[in-house]
Amino acid sequence: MNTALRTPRVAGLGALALVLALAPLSFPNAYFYDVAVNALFNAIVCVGLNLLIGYGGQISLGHAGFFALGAYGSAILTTRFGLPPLAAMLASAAAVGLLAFAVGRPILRLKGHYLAMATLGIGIIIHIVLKTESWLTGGPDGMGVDPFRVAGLEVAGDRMWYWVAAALLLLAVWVALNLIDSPLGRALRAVHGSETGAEVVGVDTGRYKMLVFVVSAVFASLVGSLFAHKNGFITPDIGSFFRSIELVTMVVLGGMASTFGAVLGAFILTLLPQLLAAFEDYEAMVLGAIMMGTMIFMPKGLLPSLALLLARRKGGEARP
Amino acid sequence: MRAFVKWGVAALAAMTAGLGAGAAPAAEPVKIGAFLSVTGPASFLGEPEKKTLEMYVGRLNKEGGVEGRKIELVIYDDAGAPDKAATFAKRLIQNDGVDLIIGGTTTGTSMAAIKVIEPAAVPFISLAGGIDIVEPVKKWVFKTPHTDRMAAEKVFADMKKRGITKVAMISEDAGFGKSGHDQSLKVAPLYGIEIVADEVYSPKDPDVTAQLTKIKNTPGVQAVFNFGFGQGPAIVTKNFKQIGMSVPFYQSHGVASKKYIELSGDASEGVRLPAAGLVVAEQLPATDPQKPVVTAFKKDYETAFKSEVSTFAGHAYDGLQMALAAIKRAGSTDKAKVRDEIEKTSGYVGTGGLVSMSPTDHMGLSHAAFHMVEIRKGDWLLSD
Amino acid sequence: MFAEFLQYILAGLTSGAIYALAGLGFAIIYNASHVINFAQGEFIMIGGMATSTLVAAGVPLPLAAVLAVLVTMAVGMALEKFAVEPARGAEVVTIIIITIGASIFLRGAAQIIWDKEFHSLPAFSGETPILVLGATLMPQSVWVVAVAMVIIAALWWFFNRTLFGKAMLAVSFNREAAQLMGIGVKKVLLVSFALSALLGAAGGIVMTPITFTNYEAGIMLGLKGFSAAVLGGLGNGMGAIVGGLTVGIAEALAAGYLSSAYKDAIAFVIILFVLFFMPSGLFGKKGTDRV
Amino acid sequence: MTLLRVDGLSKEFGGVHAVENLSFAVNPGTIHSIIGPNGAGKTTLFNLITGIYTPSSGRILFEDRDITAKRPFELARLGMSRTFQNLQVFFNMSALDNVMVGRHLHLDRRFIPSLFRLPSIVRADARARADCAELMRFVGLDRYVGAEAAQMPYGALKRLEIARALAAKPRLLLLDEPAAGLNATESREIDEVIKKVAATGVTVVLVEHDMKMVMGISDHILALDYGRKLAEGTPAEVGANAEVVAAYLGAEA
Amino acid sequence: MLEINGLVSHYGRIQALKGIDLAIAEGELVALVGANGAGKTTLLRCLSGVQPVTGGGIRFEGADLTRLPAERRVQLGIAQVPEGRQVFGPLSVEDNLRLGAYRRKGPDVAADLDRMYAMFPILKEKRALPAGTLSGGQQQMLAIARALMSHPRLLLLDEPSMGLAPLLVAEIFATIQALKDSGTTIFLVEQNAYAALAIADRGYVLETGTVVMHAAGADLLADQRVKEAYLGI
Repeated sequence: MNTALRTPRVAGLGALALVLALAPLSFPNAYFYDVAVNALFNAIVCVGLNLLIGYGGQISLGHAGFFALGAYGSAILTTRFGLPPLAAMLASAAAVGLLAFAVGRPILRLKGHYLAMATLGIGIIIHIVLKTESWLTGGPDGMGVDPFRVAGLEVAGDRMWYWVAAALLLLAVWVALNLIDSPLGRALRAVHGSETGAEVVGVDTGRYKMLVFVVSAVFASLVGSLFAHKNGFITPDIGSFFRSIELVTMVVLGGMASTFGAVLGAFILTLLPQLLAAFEDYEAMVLGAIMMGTMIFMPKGLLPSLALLLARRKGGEARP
Repeated sequence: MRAFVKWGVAALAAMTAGLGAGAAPAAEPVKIGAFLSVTGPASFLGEPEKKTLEMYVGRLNKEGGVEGRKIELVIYDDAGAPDKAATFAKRLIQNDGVDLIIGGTTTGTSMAAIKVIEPAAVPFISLAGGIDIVEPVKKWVFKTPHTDRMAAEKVFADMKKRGITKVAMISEDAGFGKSGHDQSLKVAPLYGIEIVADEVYSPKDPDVTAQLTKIKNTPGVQAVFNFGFGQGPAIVTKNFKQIGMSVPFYQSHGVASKKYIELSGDASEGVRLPAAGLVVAEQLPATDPQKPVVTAFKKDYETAFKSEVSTFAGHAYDGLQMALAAIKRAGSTDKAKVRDEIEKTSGYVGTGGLVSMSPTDHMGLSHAAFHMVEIRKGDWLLSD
Repeated sequence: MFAEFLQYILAGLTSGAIYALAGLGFAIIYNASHVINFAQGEFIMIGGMATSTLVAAGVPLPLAAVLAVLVTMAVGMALEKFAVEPARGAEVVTIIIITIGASIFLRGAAQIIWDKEFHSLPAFSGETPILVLGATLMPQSVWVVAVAMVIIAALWWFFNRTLFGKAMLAVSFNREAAQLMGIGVKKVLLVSFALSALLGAAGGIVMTPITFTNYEAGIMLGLKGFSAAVLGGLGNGMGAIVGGLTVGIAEALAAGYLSSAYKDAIAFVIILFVLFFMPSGLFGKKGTDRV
Repeated sequence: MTLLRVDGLSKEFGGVHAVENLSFAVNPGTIHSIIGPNGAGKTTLFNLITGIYTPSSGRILFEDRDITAKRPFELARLGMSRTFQNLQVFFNMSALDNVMVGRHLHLDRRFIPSLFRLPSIVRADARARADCAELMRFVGLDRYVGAEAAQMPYGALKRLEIARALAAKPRLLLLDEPAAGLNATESREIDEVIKKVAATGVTVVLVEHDMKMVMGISDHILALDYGRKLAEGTPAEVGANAEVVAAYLGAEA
Repeated sequence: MLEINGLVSHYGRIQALKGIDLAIAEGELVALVGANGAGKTTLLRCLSGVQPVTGGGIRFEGADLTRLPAERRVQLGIAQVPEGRQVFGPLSVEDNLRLGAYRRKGPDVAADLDRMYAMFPILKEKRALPAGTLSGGQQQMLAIARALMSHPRLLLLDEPSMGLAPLLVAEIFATIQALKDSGTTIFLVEQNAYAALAIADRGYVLETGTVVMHAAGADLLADQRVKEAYLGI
């Protein structure tokens, strides 16, 4: 078991690193880097969100709100208060973590659709605040953000961002895999399996739900900050309800409780609209049909279903 | 795991195929890119803009194109989302290699795209109203429609003429309304106007009587000014009538389409708003230099699409005409030359008015371009 | 002062009645299948769009309304048959994504079948405001509230006075025992979607003269309906109605007395606040896990 | 000293008394069985003791400390663990990981070390893994050490819960119908497991239907009916109680 | 009348029934006894069509039932009184009864209602109350009456004595006896072995998904092995 669990980690990370390293070879122009960076950013958020949804079994329809808070936190702290980007990013993440902690206590007692509603509400409230307080946020039309500079070095251009984001994704995946495979992560998965069963062996389920909620919010916030600097311009819509839904869809479509599944889901759903742009007016229909079809025929998500299929063909045992 | 690798590769391959298809140039056409809000909350602006561009590019190509080169039009739908707009702008520049970009249906999408377009040094003509787009002047950025500030100024001037000094504002809390609201607050004092009540509503609100009631109960309100587009102003208009308010009611140029009258019905009677000559084409005096242009465009559009022309379609028309004129004058699609030529646009008569740009003015419209219009018996009445 | 307050309440009642209908749609489907149908708002949109197209094409309003309701019900049943039924037994999030996919699909289809413009309907009985103790009310608002009340009464009758209605309740209380009575659960599911579609379409039709409709009109209403259903306690019809009215009135009062920019936020704050103290909504069943 | 003392405990569900004014004590080191017909309130009693339900009235003392209304995880920290009649297995995890969750309280659960998977965590985890595999063998799950929980048969899952509870190193172990659904051979094996557990010094309280097993392994039996105490005593005493026989087997028709 | 051959059923990956063979003749009262978790309820659920069958077959009056949906079986005349009563709590007593006749709408429903009220007078008294407010014994009566409303030819009873006071148990068993006497075929699943076997024509003993004993009711009653299995004496 020990090696069986560790092997996918090393092999998976290696394979992911390889894909990320080789992918640029197939990019014909700079635009591909831009799309790829967005895919990587989404993937990092989804790795965090998957800890909450896939492993912890708790749904959130408001994570775009945390993403947006990270983005605006960085934007405001750097442009209006002159903080260095890295400090602004960490300060925003800390604030978002605190916020998640504060709202998490009452919210995480809720279950299923009630939890979905509550997180949705929080996301929407954040979105409205960002939209309304235009003296601070520039209102619905958004605000500009300076490039990311650390110690005099500027992260500029999509190519550089690509390598930064790729490295961060690998880091995020590594950390997520570590967490899942630790006693703490086991307790978290146990909470998903059976809260009662976990409680009677000493797992403080409330604490772990809270922990993972905060962690996933911080992931979203950190990426939000990076996104703001990279894009140079943000609007409150990055924190809209639709973005939250999009993030959850990425996780579920790729495969819940599978870190690599979340990455795959993020990649696919970031690229898909780019491909579907060719359908013009039919884009929404095609996207909706793909979402429905995938979930109907692969209810466990892409990666677990594919792994199962592959395992079955080999006649082996399924290990998504 | 292997499945993942396989999929990663497959997805990339698919993406390359999907994107690459349009990237291979054959006979060097003039490439014009556009990102428009064809769907989403601003779709009734973006949709006519798209139709207009397609219609005229199609027609020009039939006539042999420009400078002997065909025009290739690449349009993306940003659904009104600024981040999508920025991404599509990037795609137009880096992937599709366009020579010039038209678009940005809304101020938000335009502003987001400018962040990408300006450093890439591609001429860009925005179709959105926000004054921030061209103020301060950005080297590569131009715009065709009147600004929201001009609309506000036109309205306040009209009010001043009628002796109104205390005004209540009600505006949509999304991009267009918000920006218009801010500009209005800024310029109101210049016309001796005091904003005594200031309410907002969301674009999808089914009812705004609560906000209007608050205004109604504010002492001294002499007129109400609504800044917004879409169905919101129609709901405001209906509710305004419903709660029995009778002070003069002003709208912005955001409602200058027949749809507004259709949606708000009788309640729109007597509403005053600033609008471009296009909506009152027939009523313009024969001496107005705009008259032939707007009547021709109106006829073109309405015969092609069997629907009422809107000012937004006109913005796209103006953008395209100025761009093509600049390309002709430049004799090439060299981006820097084209930019310079756009900046030198002078005396162009468009649907929006007379355009004369300069290095300090990348819009080039004067106040004269706006007409004050009143709604009478379900139609526009020119009432300057 | 009172007139002002009354005006807010009337405004809130109008919106609230629509939210209540949407919320009831959620409740009916949730009861029968434990599915939250995020395409509920699209039923509202289809009802309004279909009616206004038909009316524009010269069909008399009552006939157009009936046809639109039938079309929407057919869409609802197709959704159940082809998207929800095949995914039975999947996890909650999976089904959420399916119904969200369905709502995107329907929106996309509407945008092609119709267009992206706003559409309206003439008010059913004129636009002369009615004066109520100093506040004003549009006749169409009376229509909205009245239709909502008629539908609620009809539903009450259906669920309390007809055997099939009771059978549907039986399925929601205890699916297996219902099967043992010979109640066809598949049929109940189909009917629940048809009923929800009917509710949505009816709501969409009566509100179109007030709020207009376009292909995206369902998003916000679906969201508010979901809020109403959760606030009232999932699966509780009475709760959905109270929830819908609460959200509507809270919004109107918030817009009137506090801040119109934050009125949506205030509605959600109230919902959060209720959920903090009543984790199963106002009237929801308290679930005790059996271990 | 008594390990567990229940004092005047009652629990109502909407007016129905599931447990009514019940008092009893469990001495350390014994096997204590609770019997009674279906619906007698046995599982409710278990849920009250382990903090899943809060009592309507009465007190529960563990090692002379009042634990009434403490949460289950707090009780686990104090040294109490349990299994369930309706299995609460983590079906999303492997069998061994299920047991490892039981070791939770005895492992490093700090956030930062977990994030970076510090060598100390890796080592402790490896040790725990070996221990837990040993526990699985202890309850007779040798065959399933490498299995996924979702692939195991019912009987094995019951033992898996025992192994998981044992992994928490409890002083008091409560077993809810450990033999339900098992065949005669499996029942006997569980029997052995319980005796082995008791022999390690863990006090066992169990609810059981399998009277053969109860009679065979219990030091003390508490018979319930309608939430009240019907009889209490050694197996011989309880087995001879006519009321118990009537309640349990049904009146001879 | 009912024939079960090699019936296998799974709960997820758990095999709950491991090849059951069992038969019931018309007019018989057959008891199935066994410990908790032996698979008794699973077997009944398979017969009613609410639990998927993974192997073997069920024939009812010669017709293959194995894949028939639940509602069709009710129409054929199989009704079940489920374990734990499972009345529709928020619905009234009378509505519960009417739903029992769901597959058999018609004018004679009223007559059946009267018949049930005659059989269980307490139900008539409480006909307008929500079923959830009845006591356990009353709910059990309601559950039986509800199943009888469908005019079953085969009545499946799952632990009718569960959680009931001895006096009530006796009453319920008297009712079952009366039903049998009136010609209804009954398949009775019980933990209360004495009571069940005492009135049964034949009995089966189930242990972990397998039939381990099968004999006439009285013989099983006398069989020391049954007593052992239950009491451990």
